[in-house]
Amino acid sequence: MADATAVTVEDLVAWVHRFSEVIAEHADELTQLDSPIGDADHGTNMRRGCRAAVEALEATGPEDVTGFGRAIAMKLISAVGGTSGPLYGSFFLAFGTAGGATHTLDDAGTVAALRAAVDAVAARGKAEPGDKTMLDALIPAVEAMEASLEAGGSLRDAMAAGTTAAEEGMHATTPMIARKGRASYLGERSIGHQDPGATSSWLLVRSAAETLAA
Amino acid sequence: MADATAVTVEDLVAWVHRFSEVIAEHADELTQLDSPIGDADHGTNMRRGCRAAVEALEATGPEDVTGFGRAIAMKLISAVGGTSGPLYGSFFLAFGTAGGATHTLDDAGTVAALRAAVDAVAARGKAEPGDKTMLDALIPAVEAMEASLEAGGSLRDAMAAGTTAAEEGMHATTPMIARKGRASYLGERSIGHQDPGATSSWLLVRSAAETLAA
Amino acid sequence: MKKLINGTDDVVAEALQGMEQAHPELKINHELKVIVRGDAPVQGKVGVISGGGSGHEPMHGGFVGRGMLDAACPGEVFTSPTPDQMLEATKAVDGGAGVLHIVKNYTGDVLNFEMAAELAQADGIDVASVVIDDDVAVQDSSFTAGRRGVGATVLAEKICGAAAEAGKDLATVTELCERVNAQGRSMGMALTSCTVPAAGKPTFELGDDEMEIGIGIHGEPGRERRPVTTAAEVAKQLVDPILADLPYERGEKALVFVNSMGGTPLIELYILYNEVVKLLAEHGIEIARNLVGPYITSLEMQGASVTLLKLDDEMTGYWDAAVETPALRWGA
Amino acid sequence: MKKLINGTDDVVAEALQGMEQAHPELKINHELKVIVRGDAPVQGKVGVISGGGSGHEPMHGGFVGRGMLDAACPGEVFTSPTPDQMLEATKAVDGGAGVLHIVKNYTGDVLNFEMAAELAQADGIDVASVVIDDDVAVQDSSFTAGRRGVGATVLAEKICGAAAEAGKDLATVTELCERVNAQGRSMGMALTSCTVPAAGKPTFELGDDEMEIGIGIHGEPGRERRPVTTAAEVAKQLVDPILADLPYERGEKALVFVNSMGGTPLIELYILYNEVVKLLAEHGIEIARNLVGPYITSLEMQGASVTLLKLDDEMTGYWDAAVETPALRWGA
Ligand SMILES: Nc1ncnc2c1ncn2[C@@H]1O[C@H](COP(=O)(O)OP(=O)(O)O)[C@@H](O)[C@H]1O
Ligand SMILES: Nc1ncnc2c1ncn2[C@@H]1O[C@H](COP(=O)(O)OP(=O)(O)O)[C@@H](O)[C@H]1O
Ligand SMILES: [Mg+2]
Ligand SMILES: [Mg+2]
Ligand SMILES: [Mg+2]
Ligand SMILES: [Mg+2]
Repeated sequence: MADATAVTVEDLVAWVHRFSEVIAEHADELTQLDSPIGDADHGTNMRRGCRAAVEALEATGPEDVTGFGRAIAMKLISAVGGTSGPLYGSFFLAFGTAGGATHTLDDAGTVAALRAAVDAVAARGKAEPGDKTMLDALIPAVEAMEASLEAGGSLRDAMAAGTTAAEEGMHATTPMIARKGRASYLGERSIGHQDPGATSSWLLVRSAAETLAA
Repeated sequence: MADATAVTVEDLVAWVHRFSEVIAEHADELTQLDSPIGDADHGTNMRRGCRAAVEALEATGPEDVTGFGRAIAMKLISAVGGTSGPLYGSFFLAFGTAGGATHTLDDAGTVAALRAAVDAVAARGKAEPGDKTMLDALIPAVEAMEASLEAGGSLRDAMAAGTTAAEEGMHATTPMIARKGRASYLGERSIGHQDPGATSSWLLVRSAAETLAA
Repeated sequence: MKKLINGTDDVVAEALQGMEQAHPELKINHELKVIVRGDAPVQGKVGVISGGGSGHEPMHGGFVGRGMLDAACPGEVFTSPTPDQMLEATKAVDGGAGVLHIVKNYTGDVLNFEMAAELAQADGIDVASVVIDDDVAVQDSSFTAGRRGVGATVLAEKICGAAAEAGKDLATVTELCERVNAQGRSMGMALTSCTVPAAGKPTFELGDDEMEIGIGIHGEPGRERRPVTTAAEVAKQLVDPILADLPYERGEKALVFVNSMGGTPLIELYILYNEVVKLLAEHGIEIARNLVGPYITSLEMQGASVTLLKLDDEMTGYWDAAVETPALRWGA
Repeated sequence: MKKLINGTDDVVAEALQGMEQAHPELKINHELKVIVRGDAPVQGKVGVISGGGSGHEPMHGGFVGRGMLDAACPGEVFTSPTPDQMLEATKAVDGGAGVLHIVKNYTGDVLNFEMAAELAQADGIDVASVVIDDDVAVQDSSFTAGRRGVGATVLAEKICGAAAEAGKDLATVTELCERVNAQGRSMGMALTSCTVPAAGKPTFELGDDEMEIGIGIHGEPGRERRPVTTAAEVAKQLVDPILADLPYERGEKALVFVNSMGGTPLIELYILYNEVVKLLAEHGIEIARNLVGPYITSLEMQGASVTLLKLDDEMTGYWDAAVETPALRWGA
């Protein structure tokens, strides 16, 4: 079972390719979301950074999960900028470190690496669930995956559950008052707007489902 | 005859009062005329300046024609500003200088002072008839007055002839291309608009007819 | 969107090229986007750098030069620069006495500067950081991102740059910077929005009779939308919250900085400054120094901000010290 | 209309009050509206004054100080000042060596300055006048009002102010001013109109995809309306008519002045400057000096102008000389 759904470095590369594609498709929407409660650049930044990450992958071709994580992280950090650059950078750096110097990850290893990645975002940004940030998509997603695996589900089941949870988490940000990031300056006026970072995080999780357990 | 229509300093003061009145009545119209081919301030500037001139006359009470001309000129120059301030200022300064240190002017003296006044405007502004300026009303007016006196007319006849000529001259500016003042920047686009300065000059001549030879 | 630009993606890169042409006294690294003073690194001098999104010109690049910043890292428009830029800037200005990072308090700026500081320290460079958070429009709380860094940044860069130029050590310059931040308060307002080139349309829409009070410098909407009013009333709406947050004793000295958000012309800024002067006089505050002009802007936004810095003699001395940058020059 | 003002009638008076508060080194006569440098009159030095409508800030008041203007007379917004202001300014700066009037070529300005010169001469002050007419957008002809005075005015004020400071006599300073005017050419464009406070609405309306080419500095419409285009193309539309009017040999030196009309921010101005640099390089023109910023503006208008001044060594020397004014400072 685990073997059947083993995640390879090639799958991880496909994940980033797919993420880059959907970010490009949704770039304008992400920037729109970042207008009322931010500075109208989330889509632009993410598109630029993901494109650079894909180019970097094509240039280097990582050998193992750690190398993959580091390559993506460095690119996202230097090409996305803003708040989400270091946060998504931390995500992939931690993913690679947790995944280790290996070419494949089994189901548990994949979800464990995702957990480490999400925890790194929380550590770097010092945000908590309910603060109206990307963590409101990421934390429910990884918790749902863990629960699914725990209940004996396949990676595919886990990923599906994670995607659904991320999407719900993203929608749940709309009524929240932002307490972190730029949107927090608006106080109560941040209510009623979906968080752009939670939206890109949902796309990240969905891309993982499409590529790591398809 | 000459005695019967002698123009006194009091008459001159009445002229300026009357001019100020009609300028106030026509101020919006003058500013409107100054919009398509100018900077939309001719009426505003003239109203402000004429009001100041009237106040100055009330404060000082000039003794002779020279003193009258100087007092009006100084006020118009400092309170109208723009292009028409110095031009109308030159008009009255020259009028007073030509009139001399006397309390009354006879018919010939009155028209001669007006001729000196118009020549001063031409000298100051270096415009010629046909340039679409106040001179297109003033020069025909003073020429008509001179011709009328020459033909044996009274000052009243001369003033009537002058007013008609000023009005015709004002209308004649409409088809002209402006070659002087702000309207000249528009080149051909200045065609089809009556000149605001020629319009205020017609009012100046008409006020003279109403007060100096009534 | 009407702007004097070529492609929206090339705005920052091309503006840097133009800046290099206009200011050959600066060294510009176009690949990493770093603006460095011509004679850097100055041996034995503390390096002072800053950085942040572009669109606030002249801040920060226009403050690079003798007596102020040693380097600046411009990010994309309203987007934090990245750690590789900051690392490069840090290395380029390190004269062996350490480097101070002056960081405006935005999550992105803070996170990126944090990473850069870690990398620089790993390279053996002594780095200190001060996070500027002077914007009283934002409620301060340890549960939130905290106040934004706005106008006090310009003052901190000038004052700390002068202290570094005078040979003060990293601890002293850092402590001074913290003091400027502690004593500085700002509040801003907008009459119009601005348009981020890549977004192509105004970040927010304001009615003909509306203004935003409590804006930041990234075109983000403010604390509140209010009806437009006179300069006198605007001055009050900016000064009152500042004084409520950091009260002054009668006779205390302030540096007053009235800043244009970009599109408000100098003639209006002087009118606003005049009103601020009247208000401060009522409070018995002595205006010891002033700065009036567009120094920390939001693209073409119309609006203004007021910054008050409670001065001590040391700050005043460093404020007066010679400065020679594209945007601020005196006493050279 | 949204502006940081109180009453529309008080704009100029209150801006002058604010300016006085911000610049205690200047003397301001509020009754006559004259801005005079603090140490005027400087005995034995030629006085240099200018003036014109307000709304072009920092010109002219922001150029009053050592090495530039001795005094400036601001009129109402976009309206010529009056001879009594200019006479007062002339008297205030006369140090016995005569006074130069730098006049922008608008009929109103010319006539008022002429009268002021006559009055001053009647008071025994030696006055010379130079009328600046550098705007290539307007057809020049001896039958018309001639070209408008725009960007070259700023350069003439700096260069002649320096010559006067260096002790040159009135004839020399006047000749130099005529030379700057003869060698200077400008062209401007607008992306938006501006709103004269007293009028309350924009002077002209421009569509979202339109710009005006060949504008003056009073919000008057330009020579032509064209579709908005890239900074590169705008640079060409401004530089080409300038070079057609005053061609350069390869290797000749120019001072390049890229100016914001007020609402265009520095980041765009640097992009435009970068394009101007490229164009001039194609023509083999050497950019010996440059000035990039908002120096002769039209209230909050978005747009820019380019001025080229063909430099000789004397002009270059005076350009480099120390200047200490609110808006231009260097080499002090
Ligand atoms: N402290 C934080 N922790 C986690 N996520 C955060 C934090 N602050 C902001 N974010 C996320 O970052 C997103 C904004 O990213 P982006 O627009 O790229 O950065 P910036 O706000 O610097 O322009 C927000 O929508 C939010 O989800
Ligand atoms: N050189 C000139 N000689 C005579 N009259 C002139 C000249 N230039 C302009 N004018 C007159 O001045 C009028 C405009 O006056 P006004 O609007 O008060 O001044 P400005 O153009 O400075 O705003 C024009 O309509 C024209 O009649
Ligand atoms: Mg953003
Ligand atoms: Mg007019
Ligand atoms: Mg951003
Ligand atoms: Mg006018």
